Parts: sequence; structure tokens; C-alpha cells
Amino acid sequence: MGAFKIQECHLKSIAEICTYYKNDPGDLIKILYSVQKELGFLPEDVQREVARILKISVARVYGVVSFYSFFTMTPKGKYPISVCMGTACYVRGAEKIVDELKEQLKIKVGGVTEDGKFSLDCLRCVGACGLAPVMLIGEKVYGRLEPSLIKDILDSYE
Amino acid sequence: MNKIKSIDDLRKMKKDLEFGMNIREKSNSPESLVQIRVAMATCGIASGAREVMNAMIEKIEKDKIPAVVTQGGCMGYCYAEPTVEVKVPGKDPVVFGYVSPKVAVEILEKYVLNGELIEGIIPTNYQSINQ
Amino acid sequence: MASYKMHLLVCGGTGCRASESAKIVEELSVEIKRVGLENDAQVLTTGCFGFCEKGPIVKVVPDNTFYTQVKPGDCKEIIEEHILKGRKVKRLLYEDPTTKEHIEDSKHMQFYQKQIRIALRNCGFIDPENIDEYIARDGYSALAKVLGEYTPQQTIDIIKKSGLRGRGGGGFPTGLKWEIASKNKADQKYVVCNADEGDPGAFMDRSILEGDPHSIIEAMAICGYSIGATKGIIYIRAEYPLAISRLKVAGRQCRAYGLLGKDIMGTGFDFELELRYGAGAFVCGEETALIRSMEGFRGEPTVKPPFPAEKGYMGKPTNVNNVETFANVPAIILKGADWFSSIGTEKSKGTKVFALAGKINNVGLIEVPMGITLREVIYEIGGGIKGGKKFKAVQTGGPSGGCLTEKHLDVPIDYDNLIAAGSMMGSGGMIVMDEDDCMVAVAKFYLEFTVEESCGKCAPCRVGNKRLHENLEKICNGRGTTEDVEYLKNLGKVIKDTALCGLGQTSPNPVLSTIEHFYDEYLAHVTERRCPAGQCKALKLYTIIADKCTGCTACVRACPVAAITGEKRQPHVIDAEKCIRCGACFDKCKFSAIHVQ
Amino acid sequence: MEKIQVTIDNKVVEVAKGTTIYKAAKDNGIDIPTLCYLNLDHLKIENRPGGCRVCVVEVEGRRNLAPSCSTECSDGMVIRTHNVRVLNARKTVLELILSDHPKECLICSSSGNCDLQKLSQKLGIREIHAVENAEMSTYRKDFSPALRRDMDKCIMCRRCETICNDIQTVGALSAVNRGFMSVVAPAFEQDLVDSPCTFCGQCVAVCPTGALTPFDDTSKIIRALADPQKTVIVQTAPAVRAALGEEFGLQPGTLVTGKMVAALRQLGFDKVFDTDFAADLTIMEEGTELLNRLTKFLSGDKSVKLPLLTSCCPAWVNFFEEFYQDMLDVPSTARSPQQMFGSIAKNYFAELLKIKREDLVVVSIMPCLAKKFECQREEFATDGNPDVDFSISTRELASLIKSANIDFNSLEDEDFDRPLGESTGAGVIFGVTGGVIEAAVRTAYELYTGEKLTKIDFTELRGLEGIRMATVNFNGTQINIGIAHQLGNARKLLDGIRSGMYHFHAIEIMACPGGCIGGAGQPLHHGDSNIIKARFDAIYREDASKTIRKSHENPYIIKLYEEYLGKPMSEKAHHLLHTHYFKKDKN
Repeated sequence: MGAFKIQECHLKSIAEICTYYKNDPGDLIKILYSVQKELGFLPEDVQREVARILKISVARVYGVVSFYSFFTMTPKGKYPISVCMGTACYVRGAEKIVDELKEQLKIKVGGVTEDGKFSLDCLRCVGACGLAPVMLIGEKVYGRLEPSLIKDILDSYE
Repeated sequence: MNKIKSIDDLRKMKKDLEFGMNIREKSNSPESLVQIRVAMATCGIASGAREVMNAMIEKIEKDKIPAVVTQGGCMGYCYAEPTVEVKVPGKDPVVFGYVSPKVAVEILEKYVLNGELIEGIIPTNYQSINQ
Repeated sequence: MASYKMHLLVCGGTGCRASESAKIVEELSVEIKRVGLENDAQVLTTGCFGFCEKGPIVKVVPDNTFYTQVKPGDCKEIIEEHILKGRKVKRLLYEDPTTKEHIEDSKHMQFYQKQIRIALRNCGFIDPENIDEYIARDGYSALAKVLGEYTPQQTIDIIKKSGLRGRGGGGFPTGLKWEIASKNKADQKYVVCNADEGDPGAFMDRSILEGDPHSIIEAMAICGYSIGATKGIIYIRAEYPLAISRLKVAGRQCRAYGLLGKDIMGTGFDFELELRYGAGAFVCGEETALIRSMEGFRGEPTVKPPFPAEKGYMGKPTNVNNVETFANVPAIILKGADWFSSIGTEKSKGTKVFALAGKINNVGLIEVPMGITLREVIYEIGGGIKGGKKFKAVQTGGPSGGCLTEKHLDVPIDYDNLIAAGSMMGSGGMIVMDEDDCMVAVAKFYLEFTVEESCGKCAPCRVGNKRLHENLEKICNGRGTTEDVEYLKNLGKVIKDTALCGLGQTSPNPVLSTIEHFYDEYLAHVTERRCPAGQCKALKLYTIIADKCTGCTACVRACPVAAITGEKRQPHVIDAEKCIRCGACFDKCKFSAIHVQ
Repeated sequence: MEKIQVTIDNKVVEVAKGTTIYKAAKDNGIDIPTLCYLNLDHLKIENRPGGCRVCVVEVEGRRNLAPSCSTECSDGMVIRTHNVRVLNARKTVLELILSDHPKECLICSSSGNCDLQKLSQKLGIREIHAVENAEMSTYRKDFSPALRRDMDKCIMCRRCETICNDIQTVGALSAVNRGFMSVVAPAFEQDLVDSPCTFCGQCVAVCPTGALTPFDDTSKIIRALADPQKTVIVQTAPAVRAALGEEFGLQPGTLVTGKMVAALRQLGFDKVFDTDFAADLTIMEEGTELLNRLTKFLSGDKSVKLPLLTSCCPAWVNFFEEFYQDMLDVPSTARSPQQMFGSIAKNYFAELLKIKREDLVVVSIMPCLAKKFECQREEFATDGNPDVDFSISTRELASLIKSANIDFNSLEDEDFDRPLGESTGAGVIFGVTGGVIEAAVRTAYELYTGEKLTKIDFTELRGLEGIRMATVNFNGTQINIGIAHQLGNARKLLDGIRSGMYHFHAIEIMACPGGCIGGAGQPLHHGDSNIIKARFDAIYREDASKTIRKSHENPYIIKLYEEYLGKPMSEKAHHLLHTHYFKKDKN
């Protein structure tokens, strides 16, 4: 994956999103949320563009982006995997699931596989404590996990 | 959708709508209601249990009788189908046999509302609702 | 509405949806049509029933049949047997873990017996995407009552009299909070609903928003009327897509009915509602941080005073309550302050929703009266400890709380008793631990969370929690000393004493309370280099019991670091130096020949 | 004002309602330590994040300790500032901060000037409890021509962030990341040179540790002085003489012009000149430019851009090149005094000495860090040889003097060399906010009206208010003047002009609080704005003591024009003394 080059179409969608929120810096988080939803991540140039439109400093935008764990400056995998690290999942063995995923994917938490297929992250409670331990692949929730189930689940993504 | 223009509008609307929630509301506190169970096994259905149940539900809704109708499996009185078990709070359950829609309404009017016994009671000494 | 004789309620909460509950709704509808009962039985998606352990749940009313772990493939049988023929599908009924009996009726499930549902009154009962069902259950009647009959001050007085306290953690009296905001004069005020639930292991707010979004909107409008605010903002975690979508639907319905907007119900009261997203920062649960975040900044707490009630969002008086607090409000208005205050203990009125999780049989969301004991919650509602293990502790209050032990089992749960026991109510996470959980590791887990979530603004939290965590790690790795435990105690106290916001001021609680209640366990780690629960990897010692070893070499093949050697068919040995304590050999051995110390 | 009673350390005191515990204590002789709190009353600068937690005190009846900087006194409050609980907490918190701070005080450039070091001494920290190999938060170091960022030493007091955003409105810095790794940095933690930073250096001026320090050029000066091939001359900015003494224990506001000159000679500079001379030259050029524009404007020429903005302040130049690109033709094209001096030195003076410009080294002593950046701008070099070779700050000069074993306080006063050392009172007041415009008015008035001023002091232009406006009567012609110091105030003024709210003929802007006297190269004020006020008064004292107080009366300036430049704004003057501006796009 090469460095991200901002394209005309990106500029257009960023501008549209900002306009929708009336270019109000008070809506910065919502704007970044929408832009990330559109582009998948928030690379430098995108943050610069948002700052330019909202007439605020890039430093402030970056300060916000780097504060909230929801925002990312690196693209996620095609199938982003998030393992719930809530207490319920923790006491029911979420760590082992993470270890297994790291082993299978050969990446660290926060990383993306070389082919860009999977990325691995941990997140706070998803609130499916009854199914603990839980992980999400995209929006799909996998519950009652055991390390031995991981390989088959990953293999089902082709 | 129409705007709710006044507080009375809302009250009226609630009145119209609560009807649809009735059976759920009733399920919340079955012990304080007359519980009616219609046997709905194959034999019961074949002898018209569904019509009996419908008739009872309609009557209950129309007259706002504090009763809830549920369906049950075969009670073992296949000879007397359709059968209906009625449990009035504080009393022992009573099972009626050979219930037709007409008798069903009668059960509600006489037994449930006025405590009069009517014909068709099957003597039982076991099995009641929620045992 | 058609006159249905039966309703099939399918849980549409996040947990059950993860197990294909949407597909179940679809299948049930298809089957009902197939047997021609579409005019008799209706299938509805509702909010969470709370019994997440056994989801997906399908509940049939009026007979209160409670089907658990339903799969789409089971739908045909449910319809044909139960709905058509009145025969309940026994294998799907909930099985009592002790008596092994199938329970036909949810009213008879221990899980529900001690619960009183006020905040969760509509969860699992109505279709959250249908405003009519909410109205049918007295929805917006509380708002109507307030607008029609009470002055703002009278409304505040009712809430004050009810004794309702903030359910988000601190337990500040809600009525008083409203009163302060109402007394500050301003051209614009705001009502904010804090839905940035973040305690790992607590999900009641999400459940309420998913299962009963209108109750929050109604309560916010009531609050707005009381304090003189015409704008409401719900600050909700972006990771809660379902709750967001349900709120959006509810908002649209309200606008269509004129329950939001100008001149609500012809009373001249205006109220508008907006959503803001939290983007993954636990500290934003702290109200000043939340307000910073709503303004588009880093969610760092600010010094109080000024309190949000004086200078909050955009510098205007702002009242912030959490979801569960708001969910109680309409019920209090309709049923009266006396009704509400008749439930609970002297200083903690009403009920509290807990997310029961961990090593317990019935994981789920429960709402119980204040004053219930832990024993009732764990052994009656929760069905006891999973796998018949021994109860060790229960952690309440999430990363801000502490651990309660055996000796607290009969303490009535309320705000003050929990604090006295070294924990706190927090948002209501209740994680049950058994003998296999190492309390040092549990403290470390929470500190890891706090370190991750600290905003970095004040030194005690930014650096102090990091140092606490490092110390705990050292102890778990078998390198700790008794001085380290003493250091943890002093540092923990100082952090509590000096940190800027609620997150920092409570972050050492998991450490301090485990040191207090499980000092022996800390000592075992630092003096004997032993983890009594056998959880701390570095303190485990794997050996092979020669008598039991058959020399099958299964462990040799499983060992990732070639630490096991030996002749075939002869007892093997583990080289403790090489062993990385992964436990692979233990899992593989068929002869229980691996001993773990 | 309503009074309330509080008890601080067993002493009952009366304070005004709304007073913080910190202030109440301070007013009663109890100095509660703090690392993040900063309050410069005279300049309306306040930083109160409540983040360092060092100023905590015990308040009776309160569950936890209270941050004294942000807790208001209430009637009957009982406060203890140094009991065991407080001292243990304060010490533990400080230990925590130190546990994430490099222990290289011996060689840190802030050593001796560091608030953290002083506090550590005050509290007698002798060991730091933490696990061995406790993790430290470390960051990439960033060297710009003007300042160094070594954020390993950052304690997150946020003063720099407040200054950069709220006061200067530059927005180069923001808190970034979260938790243990949070730090104040430019966007993407990139280098300052790639950010909209103006190098005003005010972040350095308030940094309580060695995280933000000036780029140190002293070793280059020592090397140049030691080089027999080089003629090394020095120019000293007006504000330096009003502050240098502080570094040698003299009272703030002590003027040390003569001692400074003597010290520079002892250091080995071949000639000791004065930037004030160049300031007078600036007035000739800028004043003439103002008069030209004004005359055309008053005669109805619509193509003329007014107001004229001063251009002496390099941070201000950087600021408008970044943020007011549509107004690049408004500021005066006159170079700053430092650069005018450099240009005259490397051309006129080198010719006088008959040496090559490469063999002449021009050093400037500046109260300013942006000057380090300015002298490296490409347009101020000929064939790669800069007009000003090195710019060092007041503090760097002090350290040079100290390292050369010069007993500064016992030096006899000496005078500047000629010709570039002669200056007027007008040149001196360049060092304070309002000074440049007052100097310009003194000259412009006489040139415009052809009359002698009866009153040289334009007190209406003086003061420490952030934005000031005044009208000066040029014999019936009303000249509207705007003055701003600190870039946030400049922004307000400029936005007002852009929107048509203000109509000025001339505007003076300085980036630093109080003007150059509050520059980031000056001795550190450690949060005491009285120091800035004292320097402010000193500058006007120096002006009043001068016999010549109008730039156009400086005999050496007159001579320079006669012998070399011709007239102000002549072609030669234009070539040597004027510049042009560039668009920057770093935000």
C-alpha cells in the first residue's frame, strides 16, 4: 500500500460532509466520524483539508484524531477484526483469543496483514457479555469463542 | 402520521392504542387475572378449539373481562374436546368439556363474571395451570 | 391494530442479534403465514430481555413461554407445535441449572423473580421502533402530565422527593442537580444525556437505548421543561450503531407526532434533540470531558468549578444525566415520588440495573431494588457460580470500583454501602470471579484499562496509573517485593487524593480494594513467588508426573519451544528454563501427567 | 467587593470573594508551588489547566485535596498548605513527574532556570520511587533554527499550548495522543518548521522545564571570535539593555547599556554597534513609505493600500505570510532593523573597512528567537552569505559573559562604536509595544508638517493594553493609529480591517507580550509580569535620557544618506533596505 494521495473525489466528499455540518468546528468529531466512514481512515492530507475548510489549525484536528481511539490514520484491513476487551470477555479468556489471532495472522494488535485482508484491534465492551468472549469481524459478532475456533472463522473469509 | 396537538389528543391516542398491547400487559400479571387455557392439540383443533378460543378472546376484549386466554396442549380429555380450563384467582381450576363458541361465552358470562357453575365441568383432581 | 391472540417477542438487542435474531424474526413470520395464523399471532422485535447468557430469546405471550438459544431452524417447530397446537417446545425452554427442570413460564424463572423493572420496564416488552407501542404503555403521558399540571419547580420537587440519584456512578441527587441548573439564568440551556457508556462489562445504557429509546427522549424533554432548556443532546458512543439507529427512528417518529419541536402538544413548550457521537474515550463519561468533546475538542476534563450547571456546553448551563437515570424519570412522574421512594434503602431509592457477567451461570442484565444483597443477586438471580466453582469476589463499579468478597455477600447493595466496602456503584457492572481468578491480575487488568483511557491531562493519572500498572506487572511476573505492595498503597492513595477528575480519583480502587481484601494473595506473589489462583503465567511451574507419563510424546509435539525431552515410552521432563508457560502440553496430555504449580 | 474570612495554615485572613486559595496564600506570604499555573496579570495571559496537581492543599471537610490554583476560597474555609498529607501527596506527585523526566539536569540547557528542578530542590527529592526501568515517554527531537523541542522533558503543563493557541492564535501546537504518551506537539508530531509556527518563541518563554529551549548559537560566536581572519561586529537590540542585568542578579528594569557594551568588547568583538541605529534607519524608510502612501491617499489615490503595517517583528512577518496572504501588499516593505543593520554592515561598512563581506561576521544580540529564523531567510543573503551571520538571545549573551569570566556588575560603562552605534531615543523605544509607531510619528509629523514637535512624548500610544487605538493630529490631518502586541490581538485588529470595521492609517504590531522587552530570548520572567512592566519603564527612561530623540536627527543617519544611500526609498535604499513577502502554507 503506497502513501495515500488525496483525490478530487475525496476533496468533494470532505467538502460535502463539512457543508452538511455548516463548517462548524464544534462538529469536528462528527465530521471526522463521517469522513472516516467514507474513506476508511484519516490520513494527514484529509486532516489538513478538514482543518482548512473549518478554518482551524491542523494541530487541533490531529489533537482530536490522536485522542479518540475510534479514529485511525492507517487503513484497516478488508475485514477488520476487533476483539472485545471488556471485563466479562477478559475473565472468560479474551486474551487467549487475541493471542491466537496474533499467531494466526502473524500481526500485532493494531496491525494489518501483509495482504491487507485482516487488521486486528481490541476494543472496549461491545455489550455482548452473554456471549463472552466476543470478537467482531466487520459488523458481524462472533461469540462464545475458543482459540480452536479461530482458524475456521478466519478461513471462512476468502 | 398526525400531529398530537394537545394533551387530550395524546390521551385519546393512548386509549386507542392500548388495546393492541393488552395481551402483553396481561401476561405481566397473570396471577391477578382469570386464566383460561384452551386445549389446542390436534384433537382439540379438530373439534373446533380454535373457534372457541377466538370467541372467548373476542368476548373478553369486548367486555373488558380481566382474563387472559392461553393455549395448551392436550389435557387428556380427548372424549370431551374442545376442553377449556378456567382458573379464577383464589379458586381451584375448573375444566369444561364439549365447549362450543356459544358455551364459551356462557362460561365467561356465568362462571367467570358471576361465579355460577354451569354444565359441562369435568371433575379433576390434578393438573392445573402453572403447577 | 389487529386483534392478535399471541405475540412472539424476539430479542433484538446487540447480543441476540449477533446470534441471528433478525433471521429468527423472519423465519417465525414465514412459518406463521405458512400455517395460516397471521391474523392470530404476531412476531415483534423488542429490546433486550436481559437474559443474554441464553440468547437469542423468543418469548411467547400471554403464556410467558421463554425460549432460549433459539436458532432459525427451530422456528418451524415453535410455530407448528406451540402456536398451532399449544404444545411448548420443551427442549428450548430454560433449564434450571440446579433442578435441571425445564421451566415453562418466565414468571417462574429465578432470574426474573427478584427483579423489579422500572428503567427496563419496556425492554423486551415493546417494539422500540414503534412509538405507538410506547404511547400505549403510557409513553409521553408523563411529559403530558408535567406540561399540563406541574410547574417546572413542582416537577423538580417530585424528582427531589423521589430520592433518585445519578445512575452513572457518583450518585448525585438528580432533583438537586436539576434545581441548580434551573436556577442559573441564561438565554439558552442544555439537557445532555450521557450515553457514552464505557465501563468494560456494563451495557445497561445501550440496552435501554436499544429497547426503549422513547423513554429517554421523554425524560429529557421533562428535564428540559424543568430547568428551562429547549435543546437536548444525546452523547452516544459511536460503537453503538444499533442504539444510534433506534434513537434516530424514535426522533423521527417524535417529530412526526409533534412530540419534539415547537409547541409540543399545544402547550407552548419547545424541545429539540440532537445526537453527538463519542469516539472512543472512556474519560468522556466524566461530564466536563463530555462537554469538551461535544464542543469538538479533545475530551479532557476541566476543573470544577465551574460546574456544568453554571457553565457547561457552549458556556451555557447544562444538565447532564446518564441514560439509566433518565429512564426512571417518566415512571416517577406517573407513579409518584412516594411509590419510587418506597423501593430501596434509606439513602438509595428505587432500583439499579446491573450487568451481571463473569463466572456466573446467568449472565445478563438485571434490575433489582436497591438494598438487595449480593448473595441474592449471585446465587438466586445469577444462578450461582459457573461450573460449581468457589465464589471468590465480585467486582462492581468497573475500573472505578473495587472488589467485594465473601464477607460482603449479605451487605445490602446501595451507593453508600458499596463505598464503605471500598467499591462503588459505578454504572453497574458486576463481574463475578471464582477461585481461578487471580486478584492481582484482575487489578492489573483494570489498571491496564485506566492507563489506556487516561486522558493525560493531570500528572497523577497520566504517570501514576502507569506506575501502578508497572508495579502490578512486576508482582505478577514474580519480581515484586513487599515494599512494592506498600508503594502501591501509598501511590494509590495519593492518586485518589490528587487526580483531576472522577476517572483518576477512582482509578486506584481496584488496586486498593484487592490489597485490602486479598492481601494474602499479594503476599503469596511477592514472598512465595506463587499465584494462588494459578493465573499468573510467570509464576506457573509445569512439571511432568513420571508415574503418569506414558511417553506418548504428544506434549513434545505440542511444545512450541522444544522444552520437553525424553525417550519414547519413557517419562519425559520439562526444562523449566526453556518453558514459556504456554500450557500447550497441559492441554494436550491425555493422561493428566502434567502438573501445574 | 465582598470580603470573606479563611484560615490558611492557622492564620485567619480576609480575602475578596472569588479569590483562589493560591492567590489568597500568596498575598499572605505563603508561596504554594505550581508547575502548570501561569498568570501574567499585566498581559492578560492565564494558563490554568489544573493539571500538575502540585499546588494541592487540604481543605477541611473536603474528601480529596484541592488544587489551590483553581479552587475559590469560601467563607470560613480552613486550609492547610503543608501538613503531612499535603506534603506526601505533593512529593509523590512530583516524584511521578520526575519518574517520567530525563535526569540529565547537569547538562540541560534549562539547568538553573528550570521550575521543575527548583521545585525538586525545594521539596528535597532525593530518590524517585518507581519500578526499575520504569517506562519513559519519549519523542523524536525537533531542532528548528530558532528553538529546540525535546519533549521527553515535557510535563504537560500546557502553557505552550495555551500561548500558541489562545494568546498567539498561531495553532502550531496542540496536545496530541492520550494518556502516558500525550504531549504537546505540532500536527502529526512533525517538525516545527513544517508547521505554521512563527518562531515567536513565547512557548519557550513559559516552558517550566527544558522541553522547549532556544537553539543555542553561542559556540558559533566563540569560534568566529577566535578566527583571526574574521572581523566580528555586533549589534544589540534595544530591549536587551533593559533586561540583561536580570541575569546578573540586578533588579528588573535596571539599564545596563554601558556594561553590556564593555562586556561585548571584552568578549572580543571588533566593533560594538547598536541595532538602535538601524531602528533610526528603519524609521527613515518606513516613515517615508508611510508619508508617501498617506500623501497619495489623502489626495484621493485609490490604488494606495492603507493602513501601513510595521514589519520589524519577524514573528509577525511569519504570521501574516501564513494567515493573511491576501494582505501581503499592506505591510511596509522596510526590512527589520536587524536586517537593515546587516545589510548596511555587509555593504557600506565592509566597504569602509575595505574587507570582503565573507570576512565580516555580523552578530546580533536579540531579545528574540524569531530573529534566528529571520537572519537565515534566503532573501537576506548575498551569494549564500547572510547579512546577519548569527543571532543570539539576551540569555545566550549572558551565558557567554559568564563563561568568559567577566564580572559583569563591576564593569565600567562604555560607549558604542561609531558610525553604526549612534542612535536616538526613537531607536530605543523600538523595544516596547507602541515604540515603533511613536518613533515613526515623531519623524513623520515633522516631515509632513515641516514643523518641530513641541512635545516629543506621544503618551497616547503607550501602554500594555493588548490592542490600543489613538488618533494623532498632524496639523489638522487626523492620523488613526492602531497598536497590537501578541499575535492574537494582531489577528483581531487585522480581521477588523479586513471586515472594514477599522480604518487606520498606520498600525504597529509586535508578536511578544509588551513588545521586544517580553521577547522569548529575554531572561525568563517565571510568570511574574511585573518584570515585563519594569523593563517597559526602563526603555522609556532610556529614551528620555537621550539628547536626540528623533530618528531623522541622528547625525550618522544623515551622513549615511548623504554618503551612501541618497534619499530614503532611493533605488539603492530599496535594494538594501527593503524586502518582499512570501505566501506560506503550513497549516
